[in-house]
Amino acid sequence: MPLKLLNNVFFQSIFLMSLLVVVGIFIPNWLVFVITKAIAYGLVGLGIITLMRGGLVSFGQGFVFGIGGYTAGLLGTQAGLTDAVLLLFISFIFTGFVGLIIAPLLARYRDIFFAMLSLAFSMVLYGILIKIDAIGGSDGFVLPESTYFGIKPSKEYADYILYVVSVIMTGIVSILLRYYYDSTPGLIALAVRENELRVEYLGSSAFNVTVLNFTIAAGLGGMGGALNGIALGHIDPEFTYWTTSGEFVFISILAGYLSVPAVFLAALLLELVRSFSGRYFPDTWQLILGVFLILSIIFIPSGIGSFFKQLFDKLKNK
Amino acid sequence: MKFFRHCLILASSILVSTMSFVGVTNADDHKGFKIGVVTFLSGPAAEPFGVPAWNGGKLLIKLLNEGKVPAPYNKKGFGGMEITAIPIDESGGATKQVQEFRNLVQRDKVDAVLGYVSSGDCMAIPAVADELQALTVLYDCGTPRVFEDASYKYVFRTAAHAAMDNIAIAKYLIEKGHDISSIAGINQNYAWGKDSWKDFSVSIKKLSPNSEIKNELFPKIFSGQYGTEISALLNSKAKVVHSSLWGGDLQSFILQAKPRGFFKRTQVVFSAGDQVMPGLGNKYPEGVILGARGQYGMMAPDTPLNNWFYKAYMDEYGVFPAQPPYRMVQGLMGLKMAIEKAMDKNGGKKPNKDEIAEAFTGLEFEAPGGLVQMKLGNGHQAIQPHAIGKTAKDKDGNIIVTDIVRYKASCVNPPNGIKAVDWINAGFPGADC
Amino acid sequence: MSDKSNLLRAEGINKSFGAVIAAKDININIQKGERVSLIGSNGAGKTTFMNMVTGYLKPDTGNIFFKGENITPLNPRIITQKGISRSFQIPQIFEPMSAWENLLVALGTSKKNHSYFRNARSKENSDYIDEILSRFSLNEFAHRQVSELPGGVRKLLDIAMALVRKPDILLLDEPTSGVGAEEKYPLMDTIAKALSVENLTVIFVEHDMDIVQNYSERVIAFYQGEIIADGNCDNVLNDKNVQEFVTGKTQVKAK
Amino acid sequence: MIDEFLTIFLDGAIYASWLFIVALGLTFVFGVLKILNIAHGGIYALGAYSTATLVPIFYSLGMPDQLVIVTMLISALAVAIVITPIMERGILRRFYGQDEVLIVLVTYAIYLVLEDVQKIIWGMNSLYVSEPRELLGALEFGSLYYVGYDLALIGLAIFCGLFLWLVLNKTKSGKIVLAVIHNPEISGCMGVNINKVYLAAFFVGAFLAALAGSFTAPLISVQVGISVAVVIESFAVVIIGGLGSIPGAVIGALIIGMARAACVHKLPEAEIFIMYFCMAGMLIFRPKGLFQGAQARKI
Repeated sequence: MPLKLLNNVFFQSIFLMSLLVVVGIFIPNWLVFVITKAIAYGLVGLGIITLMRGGLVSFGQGFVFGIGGYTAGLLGTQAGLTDAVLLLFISFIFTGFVGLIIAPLLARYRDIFFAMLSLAFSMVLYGILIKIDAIGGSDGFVLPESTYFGIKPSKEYADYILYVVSVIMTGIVSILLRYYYDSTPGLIALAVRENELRVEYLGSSAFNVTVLNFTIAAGLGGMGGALNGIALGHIDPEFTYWTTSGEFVFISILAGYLSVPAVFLAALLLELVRSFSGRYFPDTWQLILGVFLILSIIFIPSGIGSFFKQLFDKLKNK
Repeated sequence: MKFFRHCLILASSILVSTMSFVGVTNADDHKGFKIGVVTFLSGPAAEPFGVPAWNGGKLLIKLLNEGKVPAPYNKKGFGGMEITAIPIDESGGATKQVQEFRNLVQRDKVDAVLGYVSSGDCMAIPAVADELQALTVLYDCGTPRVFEDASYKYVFRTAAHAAMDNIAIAKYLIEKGHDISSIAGINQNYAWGKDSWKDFSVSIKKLSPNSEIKNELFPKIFSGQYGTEISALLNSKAKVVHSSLWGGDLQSFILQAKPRGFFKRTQVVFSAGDQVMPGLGNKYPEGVILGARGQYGMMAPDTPLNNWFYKAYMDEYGVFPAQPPYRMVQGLMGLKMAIEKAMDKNGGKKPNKDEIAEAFTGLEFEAPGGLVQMKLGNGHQAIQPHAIGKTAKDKDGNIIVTDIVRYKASCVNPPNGIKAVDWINAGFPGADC
Repeated sequence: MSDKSNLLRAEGINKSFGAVIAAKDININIQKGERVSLIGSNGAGKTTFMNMVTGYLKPDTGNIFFKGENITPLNPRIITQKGISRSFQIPQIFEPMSAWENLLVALGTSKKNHSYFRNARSKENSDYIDEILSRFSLNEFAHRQVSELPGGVRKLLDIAMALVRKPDILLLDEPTSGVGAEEKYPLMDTIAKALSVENLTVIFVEHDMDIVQNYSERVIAFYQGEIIADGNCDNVLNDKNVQEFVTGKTQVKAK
Repeated sequence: MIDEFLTIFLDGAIYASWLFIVALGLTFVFGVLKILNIAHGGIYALGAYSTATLVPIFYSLGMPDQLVIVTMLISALAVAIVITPIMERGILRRFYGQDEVLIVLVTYAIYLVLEDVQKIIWGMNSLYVSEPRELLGALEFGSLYYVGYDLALIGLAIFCGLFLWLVLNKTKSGKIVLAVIHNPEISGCMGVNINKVYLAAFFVGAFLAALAGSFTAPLISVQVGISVAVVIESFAVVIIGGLGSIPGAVIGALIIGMARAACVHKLPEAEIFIMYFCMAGMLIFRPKGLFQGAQARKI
């Protein structure tokens, strides 16, 4: 019985969440913040991984990242809605809905075409955002400070509370996602990745599964964007720029599509590499980031998830 | 088992990263004064702004630490405390900068942050700065909205905002009797370009209501190709063409426009036209009216402090300083004065951020570009005197700036409590020229 | 539309690929419960016919009716949902998954799936898949990754996947191709046994005339896109044209 | 009226020519290697830098002015010769046959590296080589003044496009390349050295990128950061025209060039948006671009 409990996704996530919440008390503030940001990026990566299970990679998740961020930001500045939990939730739903609308346009395409069309969508949004002066144009705008169930935390604890909220919400999302992966459409997605036509010959729709995956990925990306905006207190059209999307793809390829926690680890790794190379090599951080990208693609081509799997399999055999 | 594996991975990675960087946070012994300097070190704004600014800053910090700066800056470092500076790249957008800012404050535990060229960054940072209660000096960016739309406790700007540049140019055009019956503009499509054009065109309309506005072009920033824009401007036959382009965009615009006779056919004004002069040298066109966003570089005043700085920079880097190094030096000097004023008050201890902020508010100090007064934004936003000039060739064929007109700070800056754009629209009430 | 006793009816099908004629005025009626084999040399039009029935290819002219409904314009997915499943000459199975998971995917959106939005590995689904596996004698391979399985097993799995939805018509594309001679009969026996449980209509393409003789009641012979013979097994195999163009000169003994 | 129309046409054509040369290499490399090379913009920048370095040396040697064009060609060639083995042989070759999107990510990483390589080699200062632009003098159209060099870019673009098209369709090696584009596996079986074709194609793509940079250098101040806009604009061209299609690149460049010129003259407010607008319109009505046929499904 206890062993069975250990294998239960629900229990695992609760344990992991509490572990992170406790760890958060002891680590310095800046690291709490970096992890919160990594969670935001990881959420978008999780969306890409959902798509990757169905054989697609979106090079334009900046699109949904931006929509989520602007949704949270505009609700905050225009409607005075500052509750972080509510903002994350609304961004998730709204961006998912936007995803559902554009998914049928994209779901017909595969491989590089899908990647490039999604990228084009994000660039169109970028073009629109820098044009709208009412919401700050290219400068973006500042978000009001968040509240939590009507309470505004004091400044010393604001970072930690947002961190806890994001850990819990991400935990819930990860549990739901695990259930989705194990459901029939989740399995069909894996089959679509292998052989789409055969899926059609089994009477299931690759198109529908792709639309569903894209919608979920959009919702996750929106939530990530909202979290990123709330954490930073500022958003700008850079959220939707192609270089931002490139980072998301990198996170998901670094993580591989086998494991959910690996995504967040990959996001954290990228955040740390970027931040520390920017700190110690301000002139050449792009070079370091680029080399890091190439090396990790060469040496762990199927992602951290598989890398650790191999490592532990080896240990077990010894 | 998979579950424990993941826990282990996550926990160990967090542990490793914490432990490996714990040195960074603990190494901080708070004897000297540590500042983060944020400026463009990569991307298109690095060469014209970020790098020369940081060159000026680096030089001044070195000389300050050695105690080789003339009075009133002759005390070593900041009030005897050695200055250490951590340079950070400003490129990557406002969102990235907010994160870098947090890293500087929370991880590196700097005592103050000096930085920001881009208006977008200047709009984003102050909110976070106050939230983290981190002393922040904005040294360059142009937008007037930072202290017009909000007020901050720990944020100061030691340079005048962009309204001054364009008001002064409008005044110059009229005083010098230029034909302003029609004007056109080419400015970048973001806050800086749009604000600059608005300030300029409204000022002209106020001073000469009959002048006609022709093209208002807003190419995107860093586009680098202006062939079409140049054709459109030539077609419009406007008497005066205004531009707030800067850096590579300005250089490319000049290179593309000059062979097409652009500068001979129309009177061009560049509101921030000086910072590409060291790079372009004699390729810079003649007869252009330009500002340097202050009395900087070729339009700097003949004071001992300026002569000292101009020479020190020239000796170190082999080119003359344009506005960016002046502005960073101005920021550093302001910070130094505020710290030393606070130390005079607290008996010579290292002042905390509240003491420095209090001393900074309303501070006046002499910089190479003239007297800087923290008069706007309830003592957080500086005003400074300005100068406008016109390029010409000297007898050796070198480009120089002549016909310089100097403006008092209070002549081209709004008084405290009035937004720049309202002041212009109202016709400059209370201007003291 | 008309005669309900015809489960599948093809009317005046023509199809050409450039200069190659793949189908020329094909008319076929298939009744419920029939076991039909399609024979003909390579390029005779058997697979093209199969692809047209399942909607992968569209005929240039002509229509195909299933249970009286014109299915010509429909795509493979809809046709599968209506009750026509197929297997493939080269097994189309999902390599990184186990045989068990392959069947779970095959369950897909069908009415046989008891838990579409819940965990797909539900008790009901497990029981059903185990039943299918045992029917095809595949239990021992259930949890092995299919990319490691031997050829005959892969063939069986491919057919099992087509059967999971409980179709009305099953199309088998060369079920014994790529399998060693000594394995052919055991394989066909397993297939026949598995299919006998349902009252299925089976159409299969086959080159081995012994197998055709042993496992089908009706044979349709194709030559250059045309049907040159259609009827009961012995008659067709003894037809002079069939012997000349399809099976070669050798006389086939009557059963 | 006629004047303005002519101006829009000329401005649009000049801009389109520039865009076309950049996009041509991008689309050709995609056609052959199925790689959408984000680092294309980085190679463009290297071309500009190498011209800005070599041309002053050329002048200091006191060579006849007309030969400066040769120097510019040589500098583009030099970039392609250096960059091709490093990128294609050294890095990209490891990833052939893998997911196309993974390769896009690799080229993105290379793009990041190239950004800083420029900084390390040439430093932060901008370089100028405006001299070649004075070579062809100026032309007057009505009240307008055009520089001959800018108009010559139109000729260069036409030459590049036509030359590549002729090589592909009229020579034996070109036909081999077309065969590889059509089906690399079968071509490989028939004795075509695929690796050689890939290397050659990448070389041509890199040369075109460097050439575009090389001939743009006299127009601009060559400095860090000139590549980022190039990436996205050439990308827009190939999206509109269809990935891998040379005629598509022509049309895509013309659409963006003309639309942009018309906007600057008639509706300046829309200029910044027009490129994305063209792209969005194309996506909605013809998502694979003008010249992209339907993808065959696999089975």
